[in-house]
Amino acid sequence: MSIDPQHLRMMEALLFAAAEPLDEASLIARLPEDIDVPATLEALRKAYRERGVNLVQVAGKWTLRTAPDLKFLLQKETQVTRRLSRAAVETLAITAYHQPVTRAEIEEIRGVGLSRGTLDLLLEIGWIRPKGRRRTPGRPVTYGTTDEFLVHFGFNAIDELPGLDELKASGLLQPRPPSSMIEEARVQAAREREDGDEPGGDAEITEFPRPVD
Amino acid sequence: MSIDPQHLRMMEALLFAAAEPLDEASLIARLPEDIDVPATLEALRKAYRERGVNLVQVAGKWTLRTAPDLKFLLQKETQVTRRLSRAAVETLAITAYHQPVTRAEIEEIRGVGLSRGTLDLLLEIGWIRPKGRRRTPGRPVTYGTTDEFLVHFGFNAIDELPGLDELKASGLLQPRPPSSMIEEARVQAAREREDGDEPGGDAEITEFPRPVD
Amino acid sequence: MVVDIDGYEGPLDLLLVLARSQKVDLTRISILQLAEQYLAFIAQARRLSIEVAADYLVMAAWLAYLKSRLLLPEVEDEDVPTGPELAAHLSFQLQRLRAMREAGVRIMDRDRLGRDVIQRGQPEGVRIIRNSIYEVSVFEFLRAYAGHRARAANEPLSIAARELYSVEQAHERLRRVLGDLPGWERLETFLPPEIKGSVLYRSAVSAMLGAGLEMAKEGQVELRQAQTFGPIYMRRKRPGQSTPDEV
Repeated sequence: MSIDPQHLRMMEALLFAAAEPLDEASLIARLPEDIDVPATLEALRKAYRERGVNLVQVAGKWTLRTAPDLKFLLQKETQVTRRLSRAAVETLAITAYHQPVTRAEIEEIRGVGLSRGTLDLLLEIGWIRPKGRRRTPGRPVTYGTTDEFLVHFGFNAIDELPGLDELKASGLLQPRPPSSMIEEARVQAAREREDGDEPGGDAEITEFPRPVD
Repeated sequence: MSIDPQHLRMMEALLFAAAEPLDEASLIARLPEDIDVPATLEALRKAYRERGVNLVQVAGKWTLRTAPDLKFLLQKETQVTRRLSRAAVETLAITAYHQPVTRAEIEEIRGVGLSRGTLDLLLEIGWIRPKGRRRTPGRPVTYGTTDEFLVHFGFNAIDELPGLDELKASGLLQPRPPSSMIEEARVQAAREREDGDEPGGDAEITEFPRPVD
Repeated sequence: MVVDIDGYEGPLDLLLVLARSQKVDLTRISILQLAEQYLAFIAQARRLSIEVAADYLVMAAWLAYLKSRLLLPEVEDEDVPTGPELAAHLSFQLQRLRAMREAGVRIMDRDRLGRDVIQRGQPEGVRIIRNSIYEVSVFEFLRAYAGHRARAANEPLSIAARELYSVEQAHERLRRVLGDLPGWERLETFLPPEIKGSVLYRSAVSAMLGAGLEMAKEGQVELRQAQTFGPIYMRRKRPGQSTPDEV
């Protein structure tokens, strides 16, 4: 008996899309009534027998699996992507927006101590790096973001990060009006205090009115 | 040129096992050196063309998906997709066709302010993202669509947007009306002036049109 | 009769709906007639004491202007757009909005991943090769900062101390360096060379001016500024010299 190719297609799509192995009862429930499910399964199993993916039965249920001899191709994939903790994402964001920034300043801005390892992790990932030292007592190290950071998030330059106004406009930042302006002023002040550290700091001075000759 | 069946099997195994669309560089990195990746991909695409699962290229990357004509079978399975508001759909379309585009430009095109949460929602779904800044006063952030947008809607590249060529040809993607439109308006204005009688007479509203949803 | 002004997505949307009643292609619509229809709609809404949002009133005012420009013969004036130019712009806006709307519908109607087409239900784990094994999206990143700022805005305000140059420091420096400079010198010349950073620099200039004015009052220096916002010059006052005419 030959199998209708359209029945094979349906079975194939269902098995491919299923989030778990399917038993015959679930297949029957999902497919049109006129399909001979056992015969179609058998035809599909044969069609996939020599292929990179096989139709196999596990615990009585049907599923598509990588052919055993090709498993080696997948084994490279042991590197599981990990998620960053909220503290780490926030530290990264503060570093990006306030750079160059010292550890103490990050803690002050977040209002909570930075656990050991958060900065280390971001340094290890390569998204932040030491940028210089602050000209204050103790000469603490300042941190900033790296080119890898820009590459990962798809920004060309750090000034492409949306500003506070734009975060608000996009709805990401819900406004709490009274202090936001002062907050902004504070960030600005913190930035400008930095100018002394930066090699390009002198450039700022050119903004000052030039002598009129 | 015929393709080594073993190469086809390997490619098939990788694409079946993939959690997301794979670019050619990722495939090359995982496959033996002697595989002609583009030719093998093409052979595999052809082999799957009539099947229940198809090999397609989205956002420049390769992925297997169930055949579109079988959606009747699978829609039962899938999570209900969130219905976007008309404003959000329009904002997404404007971002896609006019990118990079600023918030103010989106508002200008829609002729109405963007309510808080519209951009936010599209950013959260991951279909749009900040793309850079416009070199105009205030340096506003621009937005564009993401690869996720392309993947979700099955585009290989942004130039596949429906009707893009006609829209370009009609001048509707330019910031200003084309001269042909101005000329037409001039001819019409002259005609209406000469007609003498105020067209206002028949503009009496007897029935209010209803907004469309 | 029900006037539901709330149901429209702004004045352009209302205009698009009105335009449909002309039963011609949007590209060949009479903008003059459309303006009339819109104005009649708004007038009717106001007669019925329906609140009309400001956006709609602004559009009404603009359309009344457009109407007057269209009814008058064209005047050549480089600076003011002609009536037909204004009409073409409105027509353009309407066509563009309608095109975007239709495009939005067409995009939404595509075979969408997870709804119409499904990817492998049980992926075994091949992912694209990335530089980083840590996954953070732009959205998560921006939300983290926005969330932090929203919380920070609720906390008691603390204003960070700023590093500024004081009038006392300026005064002291002026006393020391003034003797070395015989003639008129720009105020900035007197600043210590290590001053950098725009805020610190600006504070030093204003401190220097304050100290200079104080010393001028004491009769020790003279100040001169030739024009508003022009550079300020300072020199040591010599005995017997007249007071400067411009301060």
